[in-house]
Amino acid sequence: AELKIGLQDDADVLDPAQSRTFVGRIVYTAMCDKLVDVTPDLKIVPQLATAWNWSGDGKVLTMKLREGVKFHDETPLNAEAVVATIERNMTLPESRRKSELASVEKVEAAAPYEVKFTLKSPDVTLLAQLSDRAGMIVSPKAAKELGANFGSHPVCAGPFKFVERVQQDRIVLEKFGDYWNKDHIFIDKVTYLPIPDTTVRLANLRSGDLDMIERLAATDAASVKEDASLTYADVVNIGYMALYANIANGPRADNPFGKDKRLRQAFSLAIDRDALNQIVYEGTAVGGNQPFPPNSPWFSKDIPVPARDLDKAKALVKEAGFDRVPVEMQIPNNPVAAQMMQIVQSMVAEAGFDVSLKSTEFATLLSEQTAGNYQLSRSDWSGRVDPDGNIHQFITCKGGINDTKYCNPEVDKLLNEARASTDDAVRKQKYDAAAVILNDDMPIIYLGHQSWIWALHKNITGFIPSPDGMIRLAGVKKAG
Amino acid sequence: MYTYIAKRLLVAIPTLLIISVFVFSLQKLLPGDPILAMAGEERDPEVIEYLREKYRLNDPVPYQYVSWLGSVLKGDLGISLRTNQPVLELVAEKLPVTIQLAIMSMIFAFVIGVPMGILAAVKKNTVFDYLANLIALSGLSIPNFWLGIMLILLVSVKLGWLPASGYEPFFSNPLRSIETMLMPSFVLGNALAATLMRHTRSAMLSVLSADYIRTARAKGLSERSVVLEHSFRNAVLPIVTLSALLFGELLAGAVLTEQIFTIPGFGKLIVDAVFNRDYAVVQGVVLCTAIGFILMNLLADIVYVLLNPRIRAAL
Amino acid sequence: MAGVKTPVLSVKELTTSFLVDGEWKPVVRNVSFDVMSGETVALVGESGSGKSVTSLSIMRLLAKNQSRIEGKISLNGKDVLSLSGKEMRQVRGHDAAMIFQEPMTSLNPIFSIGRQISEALTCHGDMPKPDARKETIRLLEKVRIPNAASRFEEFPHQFSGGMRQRVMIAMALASKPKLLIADEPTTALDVTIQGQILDLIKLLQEEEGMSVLFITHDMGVVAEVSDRTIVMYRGEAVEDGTTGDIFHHGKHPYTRALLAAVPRLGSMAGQKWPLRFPVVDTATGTRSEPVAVADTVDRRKTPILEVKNLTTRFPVRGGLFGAKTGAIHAVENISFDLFQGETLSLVGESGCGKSTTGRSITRLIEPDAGKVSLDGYDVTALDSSSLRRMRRSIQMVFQDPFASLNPRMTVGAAVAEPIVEHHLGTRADARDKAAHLLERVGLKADMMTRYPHEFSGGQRQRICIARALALDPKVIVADESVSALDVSIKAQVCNLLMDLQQSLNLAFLFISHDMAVVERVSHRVAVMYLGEIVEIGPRDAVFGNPQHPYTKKLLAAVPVPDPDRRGIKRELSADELKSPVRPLDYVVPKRSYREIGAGHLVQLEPAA
Amino acid sequence: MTALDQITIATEQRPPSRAWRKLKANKGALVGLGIIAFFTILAIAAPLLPIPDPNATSWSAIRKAPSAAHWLGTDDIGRDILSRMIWGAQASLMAGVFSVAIALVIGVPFGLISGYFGGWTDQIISRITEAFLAMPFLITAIALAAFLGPSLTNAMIAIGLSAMPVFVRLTRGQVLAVKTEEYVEGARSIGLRHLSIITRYILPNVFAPILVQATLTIATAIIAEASLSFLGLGQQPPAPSWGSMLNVAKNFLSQAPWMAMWPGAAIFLVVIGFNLLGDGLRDALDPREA
Ligand SMILES: Nc1ncnc2c1ncn2[C@@H]1O[C@H](COP(=O)(O)OP(=O)(O)OP(=O)(O)O)[C@@H](O)[C@H]1O
Ligand SMILES: Nc1ncnc2c1ncn2[C@@H]1O[C@H](COP(=O)(O)OP(=O)(O)OP(=O)(O)O)[C@@H](O)[C@H]1O
Ligand SMILES: [Mg+2]
Ligand SMILES: [Mg+2]
Repeated sequence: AELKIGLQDDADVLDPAQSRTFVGRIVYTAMCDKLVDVTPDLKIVPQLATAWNWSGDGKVLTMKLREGVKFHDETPLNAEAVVATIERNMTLPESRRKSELASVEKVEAAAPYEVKFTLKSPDVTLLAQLSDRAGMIVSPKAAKELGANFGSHPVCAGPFKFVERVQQDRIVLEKFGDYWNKDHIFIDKVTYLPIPDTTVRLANLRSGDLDMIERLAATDAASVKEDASLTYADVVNIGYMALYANIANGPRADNPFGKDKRLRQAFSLAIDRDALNQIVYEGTAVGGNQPFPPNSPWFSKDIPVPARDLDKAKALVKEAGFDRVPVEMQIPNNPVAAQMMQIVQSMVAEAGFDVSLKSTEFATLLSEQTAGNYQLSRSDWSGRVDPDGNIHQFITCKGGINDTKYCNPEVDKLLNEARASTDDAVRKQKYDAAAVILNDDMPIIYLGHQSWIWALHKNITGFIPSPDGMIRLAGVKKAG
Repeated sequence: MYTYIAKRLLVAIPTLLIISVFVFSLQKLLPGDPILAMAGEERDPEVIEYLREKYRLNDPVPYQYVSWLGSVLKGDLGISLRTNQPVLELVAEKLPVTIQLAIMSMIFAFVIGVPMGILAAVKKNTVFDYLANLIALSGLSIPNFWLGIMLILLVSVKLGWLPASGYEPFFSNPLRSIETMLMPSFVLGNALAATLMRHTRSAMLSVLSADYIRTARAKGLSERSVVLEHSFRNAVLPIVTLSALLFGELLAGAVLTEQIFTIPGFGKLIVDAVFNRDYAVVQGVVLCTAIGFILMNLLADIVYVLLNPRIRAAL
Repeated sequence: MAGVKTPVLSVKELTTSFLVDGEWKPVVRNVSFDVMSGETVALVGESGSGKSVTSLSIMRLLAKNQSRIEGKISLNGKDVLSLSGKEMRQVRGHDAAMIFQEPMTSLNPIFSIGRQISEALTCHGDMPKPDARKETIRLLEKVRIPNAASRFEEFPHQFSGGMRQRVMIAMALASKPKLLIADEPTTALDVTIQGQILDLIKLLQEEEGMSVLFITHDMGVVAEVSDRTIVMYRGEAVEDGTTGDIFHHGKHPYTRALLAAVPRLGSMAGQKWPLRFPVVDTATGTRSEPVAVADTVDRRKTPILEVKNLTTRFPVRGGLFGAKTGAIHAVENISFDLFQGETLSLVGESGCGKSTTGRSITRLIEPDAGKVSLDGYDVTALDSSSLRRMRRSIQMVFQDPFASLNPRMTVGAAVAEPIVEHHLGTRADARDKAAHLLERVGLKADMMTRYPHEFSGGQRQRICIARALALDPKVIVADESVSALDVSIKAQVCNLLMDLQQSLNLAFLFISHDMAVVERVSHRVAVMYLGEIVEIGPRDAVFGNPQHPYTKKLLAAVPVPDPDRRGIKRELSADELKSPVRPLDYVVPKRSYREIGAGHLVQLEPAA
Repeated sequence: MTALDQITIATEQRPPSRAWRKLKANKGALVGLGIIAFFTILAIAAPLLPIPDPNATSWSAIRKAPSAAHWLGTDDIGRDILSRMIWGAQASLMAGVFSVAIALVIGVPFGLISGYFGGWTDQIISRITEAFLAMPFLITAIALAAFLGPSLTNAMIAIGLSAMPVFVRLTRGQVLAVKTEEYVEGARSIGLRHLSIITRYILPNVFAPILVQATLTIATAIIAEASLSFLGLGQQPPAPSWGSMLNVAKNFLSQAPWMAMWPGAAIFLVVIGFNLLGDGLRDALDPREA
């Protein structure tokens, strides 16, 4: 059976070491198996590694590998191959995986089917990193032959192997006959087609040109649910939607909104997150005030998502010594973001904020945000399995993508400690403590969490929505 | 004739140089850091620095231009920053798509625009003329993205007649290929038909009042022969020039339509590349479309010359 | 042309109207006439009198929804106005054929000559293609196109104007029509070529025995070709009679005005100075006898304009880099001078370099060599600002009064403009002077706010003259200034020029190919041929005693407005114009001149 | 005075009034003028009209079909579409008119210079124009709009600059034709300065076709603003323009078809209006047309 999947974008280079797009990861899910995988409830489970354990000081991770696994080019997967891949990820000049593996000191083959990671300092998030691109093992033979050009013909150990790619048109994979778990694969061929326009994507599904689409527009949810020939699936994602306030990033930070946390608190209080969810996302999203969605185990129940409180917001504005506060907000130029921010604009206006919107295409928005040339910037994060990935690099003083340039040693301390502990209870406590401080300083105003929404034809069964937004094809069947 | 072509090609060289400057300055003109755009969500500083070096972004601008031009002249358009694919390969991959789309659109434009223009001219100031103008103008005033979506919803989803999008290479399955391109080329052709119709109409009007048409009538020729032979064959000259211009524009101008129908042609390639700041692709492809545009104009001039005995003899 | 007296064409009470601004405006009213078989009838009248509309009505070639034809037209026994479109197409070509005024634009530029003629044979479905081809070649030979067979595939632009007109005639003759309508077939042509075409039509008519309706406003042509003449005036046929009658006993004042204004070559014999034209009032028919022109030339002074060895060439380019491959020797080594109060005429056939001479003298074109002194200054050496100042002394009046005024500028502004531009006065001064000048040329000062299109051709030409006078020039170059005008208006404008010469002591360089007018207005005449002056001298000497063969040929070609001389033919030569294009290595032969009489020089034939 | 001179050849009307009279006689042009006047008046009078604030959102009236309260319905965040249509007219008409004005102001002088002087000046201007023409319109516009930063003004500048080369070409071609007219030579022969000749002789006589092209380009520019809006580079939210409304509406074609219908119809009408007017102007300004 052939499966055609409509994606929102075209993937970038198909090399797990170099890739950076979300849709790229969707393709890898079918093509490249990882050392470990994630379940829909975000538990880490074996994939290419069958078992693992941490040393007592949390500085050594040993993994047992599955035996009898072959890459698509029929070379066997063993500890050597894993070491080669991880080293490649750490040393290839073009590699985008360096920061993910920054804590790794060295990686060695302890036995033919056992690898040992030695860390510079304790880092429990490594396991989560290995559940994604950093942990995708590629054929050492192909990697050596193609080098940085591996993406032109990727060779991994996943259920499907690469057939062809036409940029902006399609990526075609076919079933790999020697896949270790081939009994669970019921699809013979997968084609991914990038169709950016949501209306058109749905139209293609309806007309039968596609079997399945990702990121259905929330506004189309109702009509898909009504459609007897289609199946609807959604799940709240692990990322977030947020507004970054320029706290200390360059001269433009020097404004009341960046300086006075009361204004940011007032701003947040003036937003009716439920209304946003209803109007823009037809109830498919959830409101939020933390880097994790309310259904996440890491969400701090002590700080519930605030209801709109205009009086309090007005009072805070007054307290800060203002009547009206001018704020410039840069937003990405896609229609949904524009719709949402226009609503926010009119909501906060009632509390005394005169927001002017600056709609900017994404590349510009990103560089303005990095350069600190903004007051308030809408920025979303696709989310990581480990909570650290949703917070550490954004909030810590030296965080790689800390564009607000918020810096609080106390928060840094808490987040670093959370990273080092292998005990989830300890970690949770640290994150809760940080959440309290962040909710007060509010460098980032969290707005909520979107859902991943899929629509499929009725004859496609066995698809399990996953909060990481991936499309896992094991178990998926196509009838007729 | 050959000297004429050679001369025209020589004149194209300065034009291409200017285009190369335009195209290159796009990179400097556009805000947004290309490296940032491709560093990924994590934006690893080490990677960023490496890429900056690799793509020579730390060199002085004139130096960058000269070295870029140098490799372009050697036939090397660089590689896509986003997918590492050589730009030349990308161009070769998209060119057939773009050309097929352009040709089919032109066919639509001609089939709709030219007969309507002729009739409107012959029946000037009658109901037919007004109607033809109205239809043409509606083609001109309906944005492509809108018409495209409407067509998909109607033809593909409601009626299920044609595939909603996608592309099939012509030589792998010609019928299916034409089928997939039918709607997008209609959308594009429809807009062009308006321009074509209006130009055909005015060219026909001026020819119809020419002395030699009166001569043709005085000979006792049938109206059909007067209109289609004597008039249209003369009126077609400006239309040829215009179509080359339109065709040239189609090479890169079908952005929105390609986007709606997800046709992997030049337009979509360029726009995506602009938004991703994939400059090697932007520069390479725009340069290619510009060359295409110039070649199309040259072709039009040659056809013009061939159709016009007066200039033909002068060469 | 004795024949059976049955009318081939009979027009009864023809009224043709056009839809103008939603109203039917008749432009031809109640016109009736017959054309007998084998007869040639001339339709004459001033421009706009409805001649063309009448002929187009007969052929039903007017735009259907914008014109209305009433009355009765029977052509070869058929009631033209009641025929269906299809039947009418059969009539066109078979019963009547037509040739038009503009040979340059009346042929389809993208079809070969052969195709266009054979089409006339095949379109009625009565001749197969190969036969048509043979017949076409026969026709081309008949109209004396040299090498007819080999020119079958050639295109109109490869033919000269005269040859194109012959092609038109061949096309018209193709299906042996009973009636040939010729609408000003020679107006756009040179005298020499005009002569050839007229002879050709006469000859063919004899051979084929067809009737001809000949439309023209040239009375010389009328006298030469027609048996009978119909005079049209403002949409009506005011007079109809044999050509002799019309010429000798014309009754309608307009007919008389028309005839009075016709210059007759040779009528100036014995006249010392230029002579004004007599003017007949078209309303009353009273004729005012011309007042003699006083002697205005003073040859003792130095000439106001001296031209020495003037040469102007246009490069002919070709090849890859547009390198020069040759040159058009438009003006080649010419010398003459012009005195105050004198008119020097420059004559010669089309393309011989007359205009280029005029434009080189005023430096509208940069001459390649030679010296031009105007009022003592060396014109060829001036920088651009002195050049603008020099232009005050020498002004031009162009051929086409329609084209030589900016259509979007009032005539007042047009006349006042040079004064303001040269800072010769304030705007108010300029306006006053413009008003004065307009009155000077016989217009009213209150016309200053009108736009050029609101004037008649003659009035427009006067405006151009007024503008030329605005800067008080000493010399006026009049380049075909009266050629485009109707006879009667031509006379008026010529009279005006002579008046101005007398009162302002102007010098004219009068460029024209109309020999009869030239004879009337000039003191001296220079004949140009292929860029060179072949004969120059006092008017009576050149006209009375032409020496150079080309001068003789030119004079012989002029139609004589005397019906009694009809039937006399010139020798028919079908030779084409020689080209002034020369290769790069062309060596200009040395020319020498022989003095025949006082100031009468003739170029000697090169010894070859 | 002779008798012939007394024939009054034409009416006493001046060309402007004559053109106006001819325009008035042209039904199509009048309809076009009417449409444009209607939208222009709406656009100008927007602040005075008793309509809701175009940016006022209402969460209880999201995507409501046309009704007595909202004549044309409401949009995706509960704004009154009628009011947004009226305010949007301002942006869209301005996008059309100003971009064309920019194209004219820059393109026409270059075309005049290029055509009139010829030679090297012409070569340089022609080559640059050609290069501009060879650059895809939307790419130039996107690049310029992105460079200048997204805003309606910048979109207008971008569209104007991208449309400019066409005017250079057109003007140049016209000048080449007019330059050989006898009256231009006449102007030279009375010793006029180049500037006077260009402004008084050439420009007025090449303007008619340029004007016609301009009205056509206004239509294209309105659509181009819609396209730039589609790419997020036109009018900035929440301010309305027809293009941006259409752009948002396309995501709700099945849920709220009226969102697309009104701006679509308005663009269609205005484009037709400008084209009818353009046709009428061409006829009215052409002295050969009766
Ligand atoms: N299509 C038309 N619509 C309106 N008026 C017309 C049309 N054609 C000719 N006329 C008018 O009819 C009158 C007669 O024109 P016609 O062409 O018959 O003159 P003509 O005698 O042939 O003059 P010429 O010697 O200049 O050729 C003129 O006043 C002209 O303006
Ligand atoms: N600007 C030009 N460029 C090239 N050739 C030209 C130019 N002007 C005139 N010629 C050529 O120079 C020759 C003389 O032309 P000119 O106009 O002086 O003739 P003319 O005697 O005035 O003819 P006509 O009676 O037709 O006005 C012709 O062969 C013409 O083709
Ligand atoms: Mg006529
Ligand atoms: Mg001349």
